[in-house]
Amino acid sequence: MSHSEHHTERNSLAYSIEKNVEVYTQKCYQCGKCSAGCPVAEDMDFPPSMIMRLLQTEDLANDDKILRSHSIWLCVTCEMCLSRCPMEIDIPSMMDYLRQRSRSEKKVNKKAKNIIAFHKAFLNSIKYTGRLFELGLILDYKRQSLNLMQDVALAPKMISRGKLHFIPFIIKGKNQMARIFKKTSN
Amino acid sequence: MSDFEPKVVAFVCNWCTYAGADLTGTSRIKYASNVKIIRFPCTGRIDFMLLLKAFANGADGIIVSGCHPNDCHYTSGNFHAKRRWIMFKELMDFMGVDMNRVTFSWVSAAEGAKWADVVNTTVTKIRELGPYVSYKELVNKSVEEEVKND
Amino acid sequence: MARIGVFICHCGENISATVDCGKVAETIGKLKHVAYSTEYKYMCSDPGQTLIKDAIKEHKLTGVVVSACSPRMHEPTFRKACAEAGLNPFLCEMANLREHCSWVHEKNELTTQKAIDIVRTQVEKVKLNSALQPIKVPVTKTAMVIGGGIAGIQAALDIANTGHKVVMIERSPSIGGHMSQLSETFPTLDCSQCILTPRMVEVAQHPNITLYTYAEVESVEGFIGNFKVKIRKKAKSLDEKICTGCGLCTTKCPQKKIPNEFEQGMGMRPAIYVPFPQAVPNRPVIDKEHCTYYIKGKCKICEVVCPTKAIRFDQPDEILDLEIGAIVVATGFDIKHADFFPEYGYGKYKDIIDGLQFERMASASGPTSGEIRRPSDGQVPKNIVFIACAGSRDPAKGIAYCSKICCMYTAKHAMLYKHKVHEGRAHVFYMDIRSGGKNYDEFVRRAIEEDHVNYIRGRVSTVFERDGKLIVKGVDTLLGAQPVEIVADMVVLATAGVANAGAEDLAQKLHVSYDQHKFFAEAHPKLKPVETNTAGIFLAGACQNPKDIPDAVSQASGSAVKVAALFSQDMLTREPLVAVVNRYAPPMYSTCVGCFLCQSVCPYQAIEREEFKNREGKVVKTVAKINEGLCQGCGTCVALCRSKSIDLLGYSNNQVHAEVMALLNEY
Amino acid sequence: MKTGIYPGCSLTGSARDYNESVFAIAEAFGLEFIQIPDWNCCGATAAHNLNKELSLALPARILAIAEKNGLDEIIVPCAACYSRLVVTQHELKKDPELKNRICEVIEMDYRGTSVILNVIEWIDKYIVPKLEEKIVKPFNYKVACYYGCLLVRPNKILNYDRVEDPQTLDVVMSKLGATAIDYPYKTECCGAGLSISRTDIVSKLSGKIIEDAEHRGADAIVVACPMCHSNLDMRRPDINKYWDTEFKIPVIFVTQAIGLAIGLSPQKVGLRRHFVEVKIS
Repeated sequence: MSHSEHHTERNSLAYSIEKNVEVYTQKCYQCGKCSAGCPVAEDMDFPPSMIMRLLQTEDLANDDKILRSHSIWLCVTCEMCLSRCPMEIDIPSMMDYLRQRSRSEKKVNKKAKNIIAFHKAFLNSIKYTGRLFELGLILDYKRQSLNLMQDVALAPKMISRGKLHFIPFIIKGKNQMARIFKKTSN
Repeated sequence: MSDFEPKVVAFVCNWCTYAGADLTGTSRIKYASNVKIIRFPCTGRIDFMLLLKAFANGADGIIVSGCHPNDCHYTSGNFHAKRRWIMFKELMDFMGVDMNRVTFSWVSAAEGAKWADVVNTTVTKIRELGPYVSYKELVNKSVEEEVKND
Repeated sequence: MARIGVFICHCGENISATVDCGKVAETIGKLKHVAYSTEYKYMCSDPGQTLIKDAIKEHKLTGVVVSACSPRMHEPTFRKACAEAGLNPFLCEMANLREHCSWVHEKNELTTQKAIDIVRTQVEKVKLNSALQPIKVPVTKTAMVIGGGIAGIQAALDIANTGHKVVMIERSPSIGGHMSQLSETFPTLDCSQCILTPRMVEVAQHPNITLYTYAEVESVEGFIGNFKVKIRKKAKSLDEKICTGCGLCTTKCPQKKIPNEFEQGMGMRPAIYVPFPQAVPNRPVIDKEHCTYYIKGKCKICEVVCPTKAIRFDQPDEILDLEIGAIVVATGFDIKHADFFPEYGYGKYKDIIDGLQFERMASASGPTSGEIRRPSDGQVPKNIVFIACAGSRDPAKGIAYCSKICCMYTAKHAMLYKHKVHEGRAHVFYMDIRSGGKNYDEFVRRAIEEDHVNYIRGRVSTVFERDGKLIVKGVDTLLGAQPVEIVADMVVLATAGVANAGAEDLAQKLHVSYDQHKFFAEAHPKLKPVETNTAGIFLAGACQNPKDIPDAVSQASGSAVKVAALFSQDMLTREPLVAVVNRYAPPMYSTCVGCFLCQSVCPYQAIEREEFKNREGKVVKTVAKINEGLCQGCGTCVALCRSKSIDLLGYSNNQVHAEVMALLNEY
Repeated sequence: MKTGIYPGCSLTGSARDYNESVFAIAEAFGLEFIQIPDWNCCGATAAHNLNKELSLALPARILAIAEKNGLDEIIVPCAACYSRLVVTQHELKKDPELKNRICEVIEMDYRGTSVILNVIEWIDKYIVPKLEEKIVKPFNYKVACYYGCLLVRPNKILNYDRVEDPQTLDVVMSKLGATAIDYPYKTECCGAGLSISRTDIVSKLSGKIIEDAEHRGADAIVVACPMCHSNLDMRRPDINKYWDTEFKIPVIFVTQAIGLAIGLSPQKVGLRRHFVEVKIS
């Protein structure tokens, strides 16, 4: 018998997490070890164990809080929570899922704007060339985030150390890359 | 084939698997109702010729289940059962009995969920294999011939 | 002509909710040889049993099938009822409609059909049942208690005080167990040794108790009332009768650097040693693994200094054969050493210790004479952190179950620390506080309210050392899962209680079952908590699961009563479900061909040879014969017998054949 | 046995120093490997944050090309790429249906047969056996071995070293003559992918890692991941600003330490490209 059958609230986020990433939120017994070891817990609005608790309520208002939280974007997927969790709950996979849900439901937290801008700039950079073009990434990120003055000191130093290219390297399979992006854009 | 309800007979020992199946009940774990249990004191008691009789009389599948190795209530009954089982299996293979239809497993008195699992897996498998007619036909035919010869 | 009565029980609604009991009773009633078939709400109730009894008389039944719950539950009940109505109890069988049918299937046609099939098999079987008479066997009125901790001590004293003989076997050189290591006990804070040592002495002096320390069970054969036990008395390298226990040898032994097991490795002991000052018996043993003489062939200083010349280097292990009627297993528990938890730094940092080490430290007779001091530098810790559930309730790295005693001993440790270091700060990281028990929760509240122990709800993620301090990174889940960092001087891990090393091995020797954690299994989780599934073997204390002292002692007394009840009978009756080798009139005698393959597989040595002689006294045939006192009815010989000369009463070839046919064939 | 290398994007840009040292020691030990032809970016954090399928397709293309070119094993010096590649291999093995879908996306066959080695596994397998005879300048320093997240986690999938207090890098460094200190920050996170978008958090986390290493008297932090390196090295000014400190401890790649120990020049192993001056060579 699958765990899902125990759920009463089929609209709940916890239910879709079970279905999509096979993480059973009811396994969490709130010991808090994930939050204790999470490097970014201090900066989160809801540390990982709190996210688990909110999910367990299967209350749609709480689900909404999660999708609108800053926490899900601050998670750096360092996997510390999973490696120490006594119940081996795969919080990192769950976080990936929550981020994608948050975007598809257009509930992205305003404070996460820069983080998403960076991720998008990153993917944009590889979408057309196949490989990361770091200078292009920085410029595109600045354009998306409007943080024009950020890291102005960094680039010249990188250039002087030969760590920043001016021209992107374009792989031969660039058309194929474009198709990969197209086919996976849901 | 969808309305085929396999007949599965389970030969189980009293101390481990029978008690394990009791636990499945106490835990209210649901499983397929096709399996019917025959209780033995120990798997060591099971005469495997009985399996052939069961097949000849229309069983589609058989489960033999007892205590885990080293857990036998009678010290070593399951060990002897296992040894005889290995011999018997080869003999059956040789005779052309479909050994996929026999599940040999260990279910302890504490493994209620496992019992349900063994039953369901076996029933699903037997459902896929379909009714076991070939052995029955073979036996009946030879009986007929014997009768004729008399 | 068989006249079978069938009684279908609804079990309230437990059966009738999914099985159409009326239809079952009706269908079965139409079967050949079924003289009576009925249904009733509660067959096991008094009116239910009366119904059966009346039917037996009224319908002259020759066999009864009660279709209700598992025979493991109520077979004795119904057999007794039959006996009371004058029907041989072995002519009664049960069809398991509850555990094997109504509880595991949905309500539908197939389920009712399965119920009918199950009842039919038993009807067919019971037709072939024969009236059997119970077997009587004598009882050896000597009990064996394995393990000399508090549970074993209590059981031994209780049994001995009923006037029966007890043999106590203890693996280590002294009795006392873990309790002798403890400082003070919750919830009263009385000194563990003060209450335990008088009991230890009582065991040694009791006229009904024979104590073998440094001894282990080698093998167990036989059955209830008649066990044959071999024990190995390991050589102590000493003549106990001559030794006065003066202790001179232990002070003169040049080898002094062996980690002291009693002090949990926090002190050293010599190679010839008494584990602790209050040990019973207070006689040393030589640890052959570490003794210089045994390793290098030279030394013998103990022999030289011994005033009574009691040292015996060439003493061999001794094997004793004992006749035992009942066995109490009280082998106790161990703690899971915390090395499997690298994030908590146990074993890497000296100032991280486990609960048992803290007990030794807090004990007045311990390595620090009762002062709480850091193992690294001997300083008194000003800030101490206790981590509960360090291994328990952790399926990933530790064990899934709750070790039960840690909440209480952690509260006690924090309290003891505060009593000894008034200005110190004690923190406890916990997940839940499980303090059910008389005066237990009050005890925990006292630690919090009066001794100001800082309880933080949350688990610790990691502990590491920095500048001689221990950094404990935890979380306060009651503050929205805020990370908490404590700079501590010492950390105590409440490690899980686990089965003793060797428990599995012993369980196999005793033929009793054990669970996946290697704890001994009780016969029934609620109603037979001190029995095992092997008759005549009982459990006491933490060998069953982690337990505190009061629980261990209660269970020990419980098992003692079970032993006493057993010993109150001179003869035992046993179910006559035994194997028999057939007998015919001469010159056949039996179809047995005398191959004696059965003898080689019988686990109970129950198969004997019987010789038949002719008039001249010449042996004409030798066949197998089963000693019904020894046979336990496993039936392995039956399945193996090539000439089909052996059958098992109650599970005869005919009976099982009839069952299989009933299951498969339409009626 | 044909060995391939997947350098990953960082090694061609911000981690050129790492790339140079990998190739320099490979040359010194006579080791050959084939660069996976026309490799693409693995997608890094961005892909699995925003699009799960993409995060599997990008590494799958790399692995499929490697297979097509008959590469039995692939060295992945970047710990982040290593993690993405291994996780992809694991996910696709677990779920054949998903594998088929991904094969369709990348328009290539994928079987999952290549063995993926991280840099320390590569060193253990090919360099350590010949190391002793080659050392001319033992690396006599106290080092803090920093593994970061992705070399050891998720441990159930990577199955490499122990997840708490790992030892493999410590062992390699001690073979070079270094003393590896007890270092509790070994596997704490440096902030990784937030380097640009949340420099403040990276500065905070990386600062703790650096502070503890300096505090314990390490002469250098040794890393095996270009992301960790850029956060601990390139972000040093931000870190010092955030904590109001003047941390000077250099951060070197394990491959650079090997290079120096076998007598390669600091230039050759790319030390001049570091932001924090490496005085120990």
